[in-house]
Amino acid sequence: MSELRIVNGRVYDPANGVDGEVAAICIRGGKIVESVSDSARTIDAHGMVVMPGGVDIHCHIAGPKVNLARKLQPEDHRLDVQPGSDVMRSGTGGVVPSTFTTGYRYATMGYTTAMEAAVPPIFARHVIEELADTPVIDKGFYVLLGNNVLLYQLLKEGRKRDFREAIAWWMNAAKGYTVKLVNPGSDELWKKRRENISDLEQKVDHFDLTPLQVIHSFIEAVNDLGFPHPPHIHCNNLGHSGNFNTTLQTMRAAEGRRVHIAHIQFHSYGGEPGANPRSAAQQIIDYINANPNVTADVGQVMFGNAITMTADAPLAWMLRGFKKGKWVNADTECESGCGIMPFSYQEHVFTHALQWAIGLELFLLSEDPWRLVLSTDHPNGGSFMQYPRLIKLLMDSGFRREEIKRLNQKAIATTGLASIEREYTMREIAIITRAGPARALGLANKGQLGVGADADVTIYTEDADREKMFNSPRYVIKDGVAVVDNHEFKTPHDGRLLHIAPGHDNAIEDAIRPFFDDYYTVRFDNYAINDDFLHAHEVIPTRPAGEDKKD
Amino acid sequence: MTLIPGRTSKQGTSLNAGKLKAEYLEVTSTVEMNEDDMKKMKLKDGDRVRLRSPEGEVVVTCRPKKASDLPSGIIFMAYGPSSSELMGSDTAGSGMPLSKQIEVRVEAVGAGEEG
Amino acid sequence: MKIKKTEIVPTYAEAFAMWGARAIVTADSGRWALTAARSMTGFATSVIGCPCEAAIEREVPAAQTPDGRPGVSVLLFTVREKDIKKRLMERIGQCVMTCPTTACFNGLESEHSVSVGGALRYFGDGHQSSKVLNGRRLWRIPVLDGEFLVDDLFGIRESVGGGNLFIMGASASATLRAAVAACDAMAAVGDVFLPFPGGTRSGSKVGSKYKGLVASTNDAYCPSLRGAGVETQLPDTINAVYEIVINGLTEAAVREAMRAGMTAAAEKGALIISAGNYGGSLGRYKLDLEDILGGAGQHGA
Amino acid sequence: MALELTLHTQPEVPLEAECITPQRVAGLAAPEVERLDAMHGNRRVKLGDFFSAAGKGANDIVLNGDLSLVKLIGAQMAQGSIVIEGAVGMHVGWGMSGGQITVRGDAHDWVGPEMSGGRIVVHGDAGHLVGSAYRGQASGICGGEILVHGSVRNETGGAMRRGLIAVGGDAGDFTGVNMIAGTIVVLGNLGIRSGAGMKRGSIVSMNPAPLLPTYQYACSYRPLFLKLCLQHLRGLGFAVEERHINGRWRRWSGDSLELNKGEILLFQR
Amino acid sequence: MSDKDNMTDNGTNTETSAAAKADAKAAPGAASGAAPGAAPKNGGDHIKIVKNATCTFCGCVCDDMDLTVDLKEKRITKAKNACVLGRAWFAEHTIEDRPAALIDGREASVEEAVEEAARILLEARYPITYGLSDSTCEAQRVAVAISDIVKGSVDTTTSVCHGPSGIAFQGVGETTSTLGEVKNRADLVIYWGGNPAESHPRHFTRYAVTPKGMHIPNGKKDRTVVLVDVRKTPSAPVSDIFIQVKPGRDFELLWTLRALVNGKKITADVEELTGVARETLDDLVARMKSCSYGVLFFGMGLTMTRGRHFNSGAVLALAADLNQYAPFVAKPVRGHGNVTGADNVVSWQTGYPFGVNFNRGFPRFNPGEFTTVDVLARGEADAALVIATDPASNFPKKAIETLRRIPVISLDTKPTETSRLARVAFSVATYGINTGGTVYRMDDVPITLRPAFESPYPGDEEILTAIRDKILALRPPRQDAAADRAAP
Repeated sequence: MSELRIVNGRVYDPANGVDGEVAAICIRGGKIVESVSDSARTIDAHGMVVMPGGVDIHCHIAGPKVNLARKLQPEDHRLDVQPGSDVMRSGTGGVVPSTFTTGYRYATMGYTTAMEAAVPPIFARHVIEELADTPVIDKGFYVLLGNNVLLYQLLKEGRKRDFREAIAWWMNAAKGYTVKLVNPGSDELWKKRRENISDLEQKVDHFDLTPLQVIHSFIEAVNDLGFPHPPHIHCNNLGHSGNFNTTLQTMRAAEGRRVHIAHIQFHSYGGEPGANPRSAAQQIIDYINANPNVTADVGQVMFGNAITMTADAPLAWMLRGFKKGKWVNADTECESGCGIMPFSYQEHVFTHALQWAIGLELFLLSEDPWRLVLSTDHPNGGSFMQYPRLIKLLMDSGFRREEIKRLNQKAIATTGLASIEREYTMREIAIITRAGPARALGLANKGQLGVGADADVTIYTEDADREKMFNSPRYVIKDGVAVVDNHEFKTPHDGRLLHIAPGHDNAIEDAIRPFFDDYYTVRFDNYAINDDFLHAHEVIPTRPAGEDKKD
Repeated sequence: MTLIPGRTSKQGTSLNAGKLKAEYLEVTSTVEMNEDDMKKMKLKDGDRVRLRSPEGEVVVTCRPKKASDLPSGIIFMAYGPSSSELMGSDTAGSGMPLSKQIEVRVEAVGAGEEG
Repeated sequence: MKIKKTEIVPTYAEAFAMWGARAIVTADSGRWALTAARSMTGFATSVIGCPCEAAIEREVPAAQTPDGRPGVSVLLFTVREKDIKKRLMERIGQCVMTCPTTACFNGLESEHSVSVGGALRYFGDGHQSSKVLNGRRLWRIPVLDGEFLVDDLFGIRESVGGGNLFIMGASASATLRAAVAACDAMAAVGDVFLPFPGGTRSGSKVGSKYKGLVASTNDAYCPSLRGAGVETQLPDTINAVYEIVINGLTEAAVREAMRAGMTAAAEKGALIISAGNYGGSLGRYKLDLEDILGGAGQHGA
Repeated sequence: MALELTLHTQPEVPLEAECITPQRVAGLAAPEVERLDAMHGNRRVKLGDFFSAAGKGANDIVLNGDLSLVKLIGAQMAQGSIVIEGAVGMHVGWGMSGGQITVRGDAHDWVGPEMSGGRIVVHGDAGHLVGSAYRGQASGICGGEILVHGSVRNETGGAMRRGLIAVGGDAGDFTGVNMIAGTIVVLGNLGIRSGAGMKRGSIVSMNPAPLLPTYQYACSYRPLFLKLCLQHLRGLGFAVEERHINGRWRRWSGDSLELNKGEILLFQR
Repeated sequence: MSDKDNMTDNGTNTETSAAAKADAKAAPGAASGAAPGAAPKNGGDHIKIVKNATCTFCGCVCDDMDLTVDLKEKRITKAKNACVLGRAWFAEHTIEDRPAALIDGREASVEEAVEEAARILLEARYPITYGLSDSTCEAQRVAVAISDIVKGSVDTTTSVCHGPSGIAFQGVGETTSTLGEVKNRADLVIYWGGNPAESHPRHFTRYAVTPKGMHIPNGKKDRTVVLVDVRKTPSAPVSDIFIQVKPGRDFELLWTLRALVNGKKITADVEELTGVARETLDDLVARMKSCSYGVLFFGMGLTMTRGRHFNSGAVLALAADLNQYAPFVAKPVRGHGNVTGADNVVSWQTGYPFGVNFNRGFPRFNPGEFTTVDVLARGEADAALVIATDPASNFPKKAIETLRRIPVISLDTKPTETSRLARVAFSVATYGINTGGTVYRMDDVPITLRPAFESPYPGDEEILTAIRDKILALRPPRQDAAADRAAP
C-alpha cells in the first residue's frame, strides 16, 4: 500500500484547528493516517503551504446543458487547446472545457472535489457518463426537483409524506447528492407563455401553490430526510434589481432549518425593478451572519468571457433581450427548463462592475467563512480558472484597490467596497475554498487533514503573489496519489462519484409509475439508474431527522 | 431533372436483412417519377432508365407517381449504391455532400443496350 | 538690392506657424466642384476676423482626382491645431455636402490627421456607411441625389501663415497691376494660397487704439496717412501699397511663392517691394526678401 | 534576395507548414529553413523533408511546386511577400495582418481566414469560404484585401467585418452571408442567397442575380464609392470595363431580418 | 401493409400489464444494462420475455419493446410495440455463422485482427475513425480515445445527417425540448423536409401527433399538424395542412416566414418564388404565433440540399423568433439509434460535435476539412476505422475510391460493402439486442439498453477496447506533449 509523508510544510487545516503550524502529514492507501513507515516517500514541503484539496460546492461541469454550451462555442475552444500526453487525454478549454480538460485543470489548480449544481434527473445518466470522463476529481451532482410536475401535484394534493418519499426515490433513481431548486415555480409559466414568476406569493398557474410554499416544503422534507447537504437553492428573480427581498424571503422560509443559497451575489441587488441595480450586500450578509442555519456560495463575477448556462430559462431569455446572438433554450419534460447565452463581463459596464463589487462586499463583510464560501458559479460568473485571481482579490487589499481603479467608477461609488480594508488570512482562504464547502456539503472526509480523512492534499509554494501561488500548486495529492508532482501532471487518476442513497418506502413507486406512463416518454422501469452503471462511487450517508436523537 | 434520394420503409427493413441481399439492392435501384414526365419520355411502369450526373451514371427501374404526389422534374429513389454513384463529393465546407439534390439527365434504356 | 528697377527693401516677412489641411472637392462637372470650393473658402481671409484662412489652391484635372472627376484643391489653415477639425467639418459639411454631385477627399498625406468624415457621418442618421479602400476610410452619407463621399481622415500639418509682400507703386492702378501679376505667379506655385480676396489689398497691423480690437489699418504703410502724424515707412514716391499674404504648407513653398511674386511684380513695374514684420518677436519664420531672391537659402531666421 | 522553396517530395497526407512566413524565416540560412518544423498528418517533420531551400530567409519568399496539400502558408504573416508559383492548400494567409501573398494557381478553401490586413492575390480559382468566419465565430475577416481573378465557391466573405474581396469570375451560393460590413465585388455571376443575414456592407455584381425576399429595391444610381472601388480593382488588373465604372447600379437593401443596412448593387445594363 | 397502418398499429401507449408490474417490483428501481430486468417466462425454458427493451434502429429509441426471445434459436420471435422498421430490426438480427474476424478476406482470430488493426492505426499518418451512430456511448467513448491516442480524426455519421444542423447550432443556438414536452404541450406540430412515416414510424404515435399529454388531453384532436415537403410523401396523410414547397426553395420559404413573423415587408412574389401562396403563409404564421406550444421538426430534406446548414439555421432562427409570441421549439429528427449519443460523446471529450482532428495532438474542428466525405474524397486519409456504418455503399464515388486504396478496419453486425473491402473486418454483436449500454434518443435523453440474448461475437466496445489497449502497448512514447498550438 503506497505511503507518503509530507514534512516541514506550514499546514492549514482549519477543521482540525491547525493554523499554519509546521506539521507532518502521513498518508497510506488514500487516507490520512497517524504515521507511515520509514520507507514512505517523503515530500519536503519547506517553504510551502499544505492544505486539504479544494472543494467546489457549485459549478457546472457535466451534463446536457454543459455539453450544449460546449458544442455552441467552437470559437472559444480553438483558442485554448489542451494537448494530450502519455498520461493525459487531449481536450479543449475556454469557458466550457471538455471533460478531461475540466478534470485536469481542477486538479492542477489544487481542487480535488467539485459538485455539478444542476441536473434534470432524466439526464442523470448523461451526467454520470461525463463525470466518468472527468478525471482526478471526486464529483457529485444536485438534482433539479424544484419545478418537478409530479412533486407539485403531490404537494397540491397535500400528500406531504409521499412528497418526501418521492424526493428520496428520485435521489436514488438519479444517484444525486442533494435537491436543487432553481427559480422555483417558474417553469410552468415559462413553458406555457414564456413568462417568469416574480412574486414568491403568486400562485403557480394551475397548481394551487406558491413558490414560497414549494421552497418551504422542500426545505422541510430534505431536512427531515437528513441529506448531508440541504436543499441547494437558486432563488427567484436572479439578476433583477430589488431581488434581495426575494432572497431574504427564501432564507426566512427555512424557519431555522438548514438551507444553502447558491451564487448569492446574483441575488443581492437593491433598487427598483426595471431600474439600475444597487448593492444590497449589507442586508443579505447581515441575515447570513445572524442565521447559522444558512450557508451560501458567492457566485463572484470575474471579468472576461463567461457563459450563462442555467435551469433558469427566463434569465437567459432576459439576457437575450440585451444582446442578440446565439441563444439556447431547452425544455425538459416534467422536470426543468434550461437557457444558455454566451456572455462577457466588462470592466467599464456599470452593471458588471457593480456585480463584481457586490460579490467582494459579501466576502469582505462575512463574519463566518465557514458559511459563505467561494464560487464563481462556473462558468456563469466566470471560469473556475479564475479562482486564484479571486483569492488574490480577497487576500491583497492593495491589489484590490488597483483593480477597482480600472472599473466603472459610478458603479463602485454606489457600493461600500472601496472603504473595506479587510484582507483574508490564509486560514480563511483554506476555509472558504475547502473546509467550509466540505462542511456545508456534509463531506466528513473532505476539506480536512485529520486522521481518517481522504488523502486529498494540495501543496503550494509560498508566494506573495497569491494568484500565482494558488494557480500552480507544486504537489496535488488525490487519494494518496501524487497526480501533480513538482508542478507537472504525472499520474493519471480517476475520482469517484459522490452520491446519497436515502432509504425510502418502495410503495412510492406506485404513485410515480402512473405519472410516468401518462406524461413521460421514458419508461418508468428504464428511468432509474442502477449501481452497475456507475464508475467508482461512494455513498455519503444520510441522517434522517429521527436518527439525530439517537446520538 | 433533380434526383431526391431518401429513406423508405422498405429500404429500412431490407437494410436490416443485409445490404448485400437482393431485396435491398432492388429497393435501392428503383426510381419514382412523375407520371406526366414519364409519358413525355414514352416510359411505362417498369422500364429501365439511365441517370447521368457529372459523377457517374446508373441504370435503374422506373415507377410512376401521380403528379400531385411528385412534381414534374423530380425523381425519387431510396438511398443506396445507385444514388452514391451519382452523388458529388463537394461538401462546401460542411461535411455534407448534396445527397438530396442531385441534378441528373434521364434517358430511356433500349432493351438491347442494358448491361 | 534691386530687380530691374524695383527696389527690394532689405527686410523680412515675419510669418507664423499655423495648421494646414488640403481638401480635394470633386463633382460631376468642374462647375459644381468650383461652386462648392468657392463656398467652402468664403469668409476665410484672415484669422483676425474669420474662423480660418482658406482659399482655392488650384483646379485639379479629372485624371488627377481620387474619383476621376473634375476637382478643386482647397487649402484651409487655422492657428490652433484643435480648431482645424471643426473648421473642416463646418465647411465641408455646410458648403460641399450641400452642393450637387460633390465629394470631398483628403489632399494631404501627413503623419497627423483629424477625423472629418467620421464626424460628418452622423448626418446619415444611421444610414451612413464606411468603406476602406487601400487603407483609406471613406464615409458614404446618403443624400438626395445619391451619396456624399468624404474621407474619414484629413491630413494636417504644421504650416506657415502670414508670409507677405508689400507691393508699392506710384499709383493705385499701376501698383495693382503689379500686385495681380505677383498673385498670378504665386498661384502657379503649389502648396500655397493667398487668403485675401483676389490675393491682395489686406494691410493691417496688430492692435488698435480701441480696446478689444486686435487689428487695425496699417497706418505706417498707408500713403494717405503719411501726413497725419504716423510713423510712415513709405517714401514720397509711393501712392499705393498692396499687401499680399501668403500661407503655405511649407516654408519652402512660401519662399518660392514670394520669389515668384517679387519677380512678377518687378516685371510689371512695382517701385518698391517690402514686407511686414514685428521685429521678429512674434513669428517663428523670418522670410528675408534678399535672401529669397538670392536663392542662397535662409539665413534670416 | 528572396528565399526560394521548391517542393521536392509530394506529401501523402496534408502538410501543415505555418512556418512558411517571412517573420519565421527571417535571417535563417537555407539549411536552417529546411530544419523548421512542419506537421505531415500526425508526424512532426522538417520542412526540408519536402522542400529544398535556396537563398536565405528574407522578406520575400518564392514557392515552387504543386502545394495543394500544403496548408497554412503565410499564417500570421505581417509583412513581406510570398509568391506561390502554383496551387496552394487550405488556410493560406490565416491570420495575416500585412504583406502580400500571390498565388499563381488555384487556392483551396479558407483563403485568408481571420485576416486583418495585407493582400492575397489568387490568379486561379479559390474554394469555399474565402475570407469567411470559421464555424461558430461571430466575424470573418476584419481587414485586408482578397483578390481572386478566377471564380470562388460558396460562402465568400461570410460574416466579414471589414475589407475587400474581389472575384473576377463567378461566386457560389451565400456570398456575403451574415456579413457585418466590408465590400465584395463579383465581376461574374452571383449564386443564390447572396447577403442572407447581412447586417451592413456591400455586395456588388456586374450581372443580374436572384435575391432573397427580404431584400427591398431602393433605386438606380451611381454610387461614387463604387466608382472608386472599381477603379481601384482595375488598377489591380481586374477586367473592369469603362461602362461599369461610369455605369448605373440598382440598389437593393437588406437583409431586413437583420439591421437592413446592407446593400446589393447590381449593374444596370 | 400500407404506410398508414404503420403509423397506427403499434403506437398505442400500452398500459403496463399486471405481470409487468409484478416483474418490476421483483427488481426494484431497476434498469440494468448487464442483467435484463426480466426472467424467463412460461412457454418453455428457452423462451424469454424482455420487457421495456429499447429499439435502437432509428433516433426514436423507443424503450417500450416487449421482446419474445427464443434463446435456443437465438432470435427474437416477437417485438410487441415495435413499428415496421423495429420489427425488421429485431427479427433480422439473428446470429449468422460467420468468422468473427477476417484479415484480407481470410479468417483470423480476434486477437490477430486486433493486433493488425492496432498496427495499421499506429502506422498511419492520417488515420480516420468514422461511423459510431449505431453503437453504444460506451463504445463511442473508446473510439474517440483511439483517435486521440493515434492522433487521427474522429467523425460520426452526423456529418452526413444533421451535421449541418450542428453547424447551424454553433451560429444560431436553438430552442429545443425533450419529446415529452411535445407530447404534453405541443398543439402545433410542423414537419419540414422529413418523412417520419417511413423513417421514424413511431414519431407520430409515441411522441408528437397522436399521444395524449398533460395539456393535450385529446391527442391528435388537440393538435394541428403541418407537413412541408417538396413531394407528397407517405407522411402527408397525417397532416392537417400540407404545404408543397418548390424543390430547393426551403431557405427562401423559411426566410419569408421569418420576415412575416417579425413583421418585415415582403415585396417579392412569394408564390412564384416558393410555390406557396401568400395566404397559406399568412395562415401558418398566424397559427405559429398563437399556438400554445409549437414544434418544428426538420429532416434531411433541409440538411442534404443546397443551403445545408443555412437551411437548418433558418429553421432554428425561425423557432427562436417565434418565442416572442409563444413557446416554440425546433428539433432535428435524427436518424440512427445513437447518432445523438455520438454527438454528445465526441462533444464532451473534445469540445466539438463531429469531424474532429487530432493530428496535432489536440482536438480541432472544421467541417469540410476534417469531415469524412471530404477527407476521403480528397484522398487524404491513409487508414480508416469504420464502426457500424457502410460508407463504401453510401458515400460519393470519389470517397469510396480512397477506401478501396487504403487499409480499412470495419466493425459491423453484417457483411457490407465496407466490410468487403476492409483489410480487417470484425463481426460484432448488435447493440441493444446482444449488448447493453447507453444510447441517446434524438432529443438527447439517455436510454439504457436491455439485451435480449447473447451473441457469439464480441460487441463494439469490447473490440475497440482491445484495439485501444493493443495500441497503448505497441505505441512509442509521445514525442512531444506540447505540440504546436499555433494552428487553427
